[in-house]
Amino acid sequence: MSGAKRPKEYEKLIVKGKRCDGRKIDELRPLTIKVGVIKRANGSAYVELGKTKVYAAVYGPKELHPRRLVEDDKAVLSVKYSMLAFSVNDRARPGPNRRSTEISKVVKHALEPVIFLEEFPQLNIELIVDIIQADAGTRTAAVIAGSVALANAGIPMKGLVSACAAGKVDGEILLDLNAPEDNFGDSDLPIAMTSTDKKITLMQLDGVMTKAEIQKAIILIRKGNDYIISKQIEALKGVYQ
Amino acid sequence: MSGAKRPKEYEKLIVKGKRCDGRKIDELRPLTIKVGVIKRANGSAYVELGKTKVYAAVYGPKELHPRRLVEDDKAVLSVKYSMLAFSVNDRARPGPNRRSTEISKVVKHALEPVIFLEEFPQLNIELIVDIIQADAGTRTAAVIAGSVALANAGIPMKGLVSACAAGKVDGEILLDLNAPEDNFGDSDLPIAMTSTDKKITLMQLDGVMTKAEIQKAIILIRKGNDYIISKQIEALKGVYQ
Amino acid sequence: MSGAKRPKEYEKLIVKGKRCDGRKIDELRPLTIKVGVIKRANGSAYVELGKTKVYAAVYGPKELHPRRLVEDDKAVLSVKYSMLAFSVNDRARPGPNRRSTEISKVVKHALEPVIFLEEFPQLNIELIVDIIQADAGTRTAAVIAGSVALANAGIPMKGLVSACAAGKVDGEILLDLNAPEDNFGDSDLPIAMTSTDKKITLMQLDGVMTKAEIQKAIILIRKGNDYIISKQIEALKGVYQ
Amino acid sequence: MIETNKNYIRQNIAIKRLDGRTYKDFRKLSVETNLIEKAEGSALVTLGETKVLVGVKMDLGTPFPDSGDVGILMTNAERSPIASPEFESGPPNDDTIELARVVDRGIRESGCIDFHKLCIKEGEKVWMVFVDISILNNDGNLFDAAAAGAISALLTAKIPKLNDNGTVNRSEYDGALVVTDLPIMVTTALINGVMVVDPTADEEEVIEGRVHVTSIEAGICAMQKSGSCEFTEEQIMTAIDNSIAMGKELRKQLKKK
Amino acid sequence: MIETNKNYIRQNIAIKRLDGRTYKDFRKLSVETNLIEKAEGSALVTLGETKVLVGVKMDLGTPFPDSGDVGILMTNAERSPIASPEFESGPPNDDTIELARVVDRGIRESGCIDFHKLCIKEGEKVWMVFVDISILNNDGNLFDAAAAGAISALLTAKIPKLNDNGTVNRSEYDGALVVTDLPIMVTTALINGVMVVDPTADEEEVIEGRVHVTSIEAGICAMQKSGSCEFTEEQIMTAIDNSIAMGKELRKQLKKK
Amino acid sequence: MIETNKNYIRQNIAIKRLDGRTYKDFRKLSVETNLIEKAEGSALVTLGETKVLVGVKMDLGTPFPDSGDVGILMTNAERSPIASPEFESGPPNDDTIELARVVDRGIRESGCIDFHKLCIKEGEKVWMVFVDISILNNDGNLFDAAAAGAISALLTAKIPKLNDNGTVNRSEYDGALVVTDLPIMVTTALINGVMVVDPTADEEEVIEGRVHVTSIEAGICAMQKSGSCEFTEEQIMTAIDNSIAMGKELRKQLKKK
Repeated sequence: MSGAKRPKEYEKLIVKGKRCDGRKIDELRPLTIKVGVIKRANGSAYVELGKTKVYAAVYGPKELHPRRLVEDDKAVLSVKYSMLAFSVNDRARPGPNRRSTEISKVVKHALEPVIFLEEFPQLNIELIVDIIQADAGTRTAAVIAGSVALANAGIPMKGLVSACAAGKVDGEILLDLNAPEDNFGDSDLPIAMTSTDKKITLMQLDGVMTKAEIQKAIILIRKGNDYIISKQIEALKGVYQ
Repeated sequence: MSGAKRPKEYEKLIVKGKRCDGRKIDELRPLTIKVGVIKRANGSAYVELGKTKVYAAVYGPKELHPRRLVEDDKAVLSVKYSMLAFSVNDRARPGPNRRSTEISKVVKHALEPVIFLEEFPQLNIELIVDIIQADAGTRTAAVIAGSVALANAGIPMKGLVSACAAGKVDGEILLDLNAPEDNFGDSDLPIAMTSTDKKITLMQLDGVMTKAEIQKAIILIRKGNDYIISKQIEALKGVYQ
Repeated sequence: MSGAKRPKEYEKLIVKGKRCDGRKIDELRPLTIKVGVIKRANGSAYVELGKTKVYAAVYGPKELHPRRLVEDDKAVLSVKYSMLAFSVNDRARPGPNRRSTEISKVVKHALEPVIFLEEFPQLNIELIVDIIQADAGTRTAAVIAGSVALANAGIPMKGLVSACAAGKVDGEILLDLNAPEDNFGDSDLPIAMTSTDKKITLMQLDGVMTKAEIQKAIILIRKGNDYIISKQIEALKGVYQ
Repeated sequence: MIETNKNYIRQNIAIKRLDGRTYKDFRKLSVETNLIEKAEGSALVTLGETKVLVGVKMDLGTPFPDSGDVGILMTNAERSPIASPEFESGPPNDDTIELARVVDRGIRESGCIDFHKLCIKEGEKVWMVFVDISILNNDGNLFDAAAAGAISALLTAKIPKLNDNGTVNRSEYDGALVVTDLPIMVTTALINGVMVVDPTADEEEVIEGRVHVTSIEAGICAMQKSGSCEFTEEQIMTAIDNSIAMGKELRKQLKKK
Repeated sequence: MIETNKNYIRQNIAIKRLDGRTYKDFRKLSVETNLIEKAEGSALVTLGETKVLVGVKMDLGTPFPDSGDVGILMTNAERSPIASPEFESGPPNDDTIELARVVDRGIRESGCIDFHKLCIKEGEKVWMVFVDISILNNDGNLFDAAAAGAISALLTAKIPKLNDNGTVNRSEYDGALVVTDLPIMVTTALINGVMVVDPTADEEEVIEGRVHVTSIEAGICAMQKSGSCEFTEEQIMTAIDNSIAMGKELRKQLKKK
Repeated sequence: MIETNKNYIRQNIAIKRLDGRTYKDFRKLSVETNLIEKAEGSALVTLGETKVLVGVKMDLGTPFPDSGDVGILMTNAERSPIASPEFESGPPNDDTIELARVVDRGIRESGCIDFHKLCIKEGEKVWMVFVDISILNNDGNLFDAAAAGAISALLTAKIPKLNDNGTVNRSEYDGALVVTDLPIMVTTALINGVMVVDPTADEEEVIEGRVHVTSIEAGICAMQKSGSCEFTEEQIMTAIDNSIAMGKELRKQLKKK
């Protein structure tokens, strides 16, 4: 959405129904999910979505500090999303910034609706997401990995949460934008959905779309999320085999 | 007092007893005081002194955090003076700086002597002053607004505090310097006085003056403060009409 | 160890067994130790080692804040090493940095082994070291001064700690490197030792040495530390005369 | 607010709100511009009792390495403790950062400013447009008030003249900042199953979540779901419809000025 | 300090102080200069048991946009925890910031340094004069000790040579920093109705407020009222008289060096 | 860990460790490189269950004033709370700073990189080599894992091409970063009088202190004593011997890749 000039190789992002990385309009990037990758954590997951690579770990339920953040009737879900220094083209300064603060918040809000937080009053469930390589779609990958890590940690939940984006590029609505599509396209609409009743727990839009286009994008995203949830369940089942 | 070169328009700051903005030697800039301008606050005031524009709000008496700052035998008056980013020519970075820290302190010390702090042991009275436009005299405007906001919040006080400055410009002692007089003059002496017995609760001097000149300046300041107090009382009375 | 180009005056750092400041291979720089130099402190010391000048003060045993740092079965030794802004050629920004954080830690670890910390459970012994001029060897000077300040404060200890460095310069092992030797030499090995049984409580190495060279350096350092301990004791005795 | 009041709001929200509005009513929004002469543009927005002051400052800066020919928009919000007993001093917290970023996105993605026109020398010098949002009184729905303030302040903004030596001369102007569209944010909140436009501070204590939708003439240009609840697709569409409808009205109102 | 001692000080202040001085007596001030060879100038001030070390460093910098032809004075103070059990680690607090700013104003407003002479290239390069104040032992009246230290260190300061390529060469000097006047700060504190010069740390525990007055030959160049008390105009004039009188003496003493 | 387990470790350390190793055994170390395509070099080190990810980024910078003709090495470590229940969010604490500085010193002092070759224009522009260490799982001995990761990532690092206008082009490369030696850090810890190589997280709860020794072919290039205990000279020599022996093995293993 940056309006940056396109280099030659990306002048046309869709040629005969094929995207620059060979995918179809409604095709996700290759998705890998691994569970239990961080031994010290109560639950953990590794997600690769194309070149985007993400680790997530869950610690808790445990005591919450500082005490003034404690909620009397439920657990707090603390989410810390961050990008490692070398995960992007130009080195990122370590430590939280405005972008990571916002994404931590929307990821938290994406996952809270499915967790039975009321079962652990006054406690803290900590979810840490480290982006080790960022190549479009880190917030949706964070939701996918975070949801699996919570399940792996045995946190009681009414279902999983999956997430993917769709966007408008060269007049078409495409599923799961890659980096050039994200950089040179018109809009990006990441949406997270619950596995149980497909309700929306994360939604952001960058760039112009009509209401009809948004509705069309949501249809694609529903399909994408169905597939992602099947992969999340598969990965979780694998742990117990 | 900066010793900066004067642009042509300010080569002479006093011509035939008139100042560059048309005022007489002992005349204040136009002063507007409004009360109760911030609904969520317990008390509030808006002050315009020439182009200097200031909001002040009082919250409390209320609990004080962190607890180690609590005083057992009286309330604490917490003052936070700050200039909004767009209040000055070159954008100011938000957040406290050395200048605002010092002014917060002298404004606090200017107001404390008239407040019956001992009536609210262990509590906090919070005064916030936001400078929305700075054009010379922000600390004296902060005292004027702060004093009125405290009264509007019903904080028990033995009187009001008013404040204005006088300074030496081109060999003359002038009341209430405007921005060019402040920038190209010789000295600036802001003084706050209690309404009851005209004692001095804030005083700073920047620039060279003899003792006799200081005494002459204080005479002007007394007159200015008499007028300001009448306007403060008028504004407070207006609330109840 | 910086590999910087040598200016002409330092092309040869050892000429006929003499070093650039006239010292012999195994000779320390002139050492001055004063005790009780900071009246408000419970104990204090001033150390001059060549042009390196250091103040140290001890406060406590006293309450420790924040409370989460308290140790139930012993006192905490808090060490704060810092270099004053004007202590170096290019002004140093005040406040802790990575270098001072590391040195504070190694100085703390150098002194803890001789203190009977278990005599003051839950309390804090605070050691502050301010480097007023830095000219090679500030960490060893900090250990020397810190140890004397602790003794001057009456903190029970099983002995003193002394410290000095040796290093390899132009193929020779030299005791107590000065600034040009430190800058243009091959390695620097600062070591702190207890006065009682000459055990090692601080050791760092920067630069390449063989095991045999390290052993040779330790022999020099032992001699240096013997002399330093005698000066520490002399200074402490002086206080009571 | 005590628990009985919260319950009262929840139970009556579909019929009538505490201030008499229906769930579709937006409070009266008024805008006063150019009251900060030192800013390149400014607007004081009053939305019910909510008051937000926005100032625009223009300054010279270096472009980002990957987009050397475009100016820079920096949107910043401060929750001064002046505005509410709940606001504390200190750097912006996550709520304030979200506010600034959602307002920023609405402006940026609307395309209302052609940032290529703010390039002075490619790769070296561009105009930075600072939009500083300061909250003076919080009676709810800061997002919509801040967004209206930001676009109103930008609409009044002038570009300072450059001196021959390349420095900024703030006493003369080189014309207005060109703003070609009017992005309007409209927030719909979820309370007890009802989607309610423009919540007050009292209502914000009982809302389960919010959908912030920014619209321009051509469609929607930014959205943000906020709060730890779920929304059905229908609820999202309601929020979008609210934004399109209310956006049309407010664009008319703001254009008139 | 326990309450009975505080009361003792308050009750006897008009007659005799704990250390035997009358209310007009300044403690012995001694200054040792140039003990920090790495600094461009330095001074260790001892005022009674109060010890303050001040160093001056000169560095290259860019002038402020609105005053491109003048050098920059930066005065900074640190309350190292070395100096007192009450001092804590961390960035300067409001007391320390006030100390630095009041000392700074005394030097700056005295006109003792012609900052135009510290301009190297207009609009591009000027000398920055860093005055760093470090407190070694706090036995009261840090303001006057720090001010005496600052001006003493400046009096000894030398300007480093510039290399041909424009960098600083700190091993050679281009002459002394020209200091043409001697601003002296004298503090008078209010205790139980009595105006007392140069308070000790014990006295500072019972003072109600202070007036810091900096004088030069030609008059007063900076003042600051501090503390949450009221002063009569007469009390302010007493503080001014003290500063004029004591300033004359100290200027003589410091000039001799 | 409960006290009885700690005692168990202490008492049996000379005979057998919890994981069956003798006090001289180093855990299996494996290295996977180039898994971060966006980094100029990268390595994921697994040492037992300890996992450390290291990335190398190259960027343009200004050299330090006193060494205008050499590139700059910046080594940084982050203890992400992902890696251990004991790690907290926030800026690096003293343990993490020590870790980064000891790894940095091992690389720097080994002379394995000729930083003069990273000078682009003397006094103006040099390459900065950022080595960022990120801990993914802490099962003890982070120092050795981080050092192995750092040198492995450097061994795979490529230097980006410079565009004609002097900016960095990260899609093409100008050859590899030249690394001429392989500094290896080996840590020996003191437990109950026994010097134990490569402690686990459980063992780290009972160790009294550590000696970190980095070796190259030619000798020892960096050492650090850590922890509030005393060491005899003999114990230090044991740590040095361990490092020389284990260093030889690991250098062989890492060279093979």
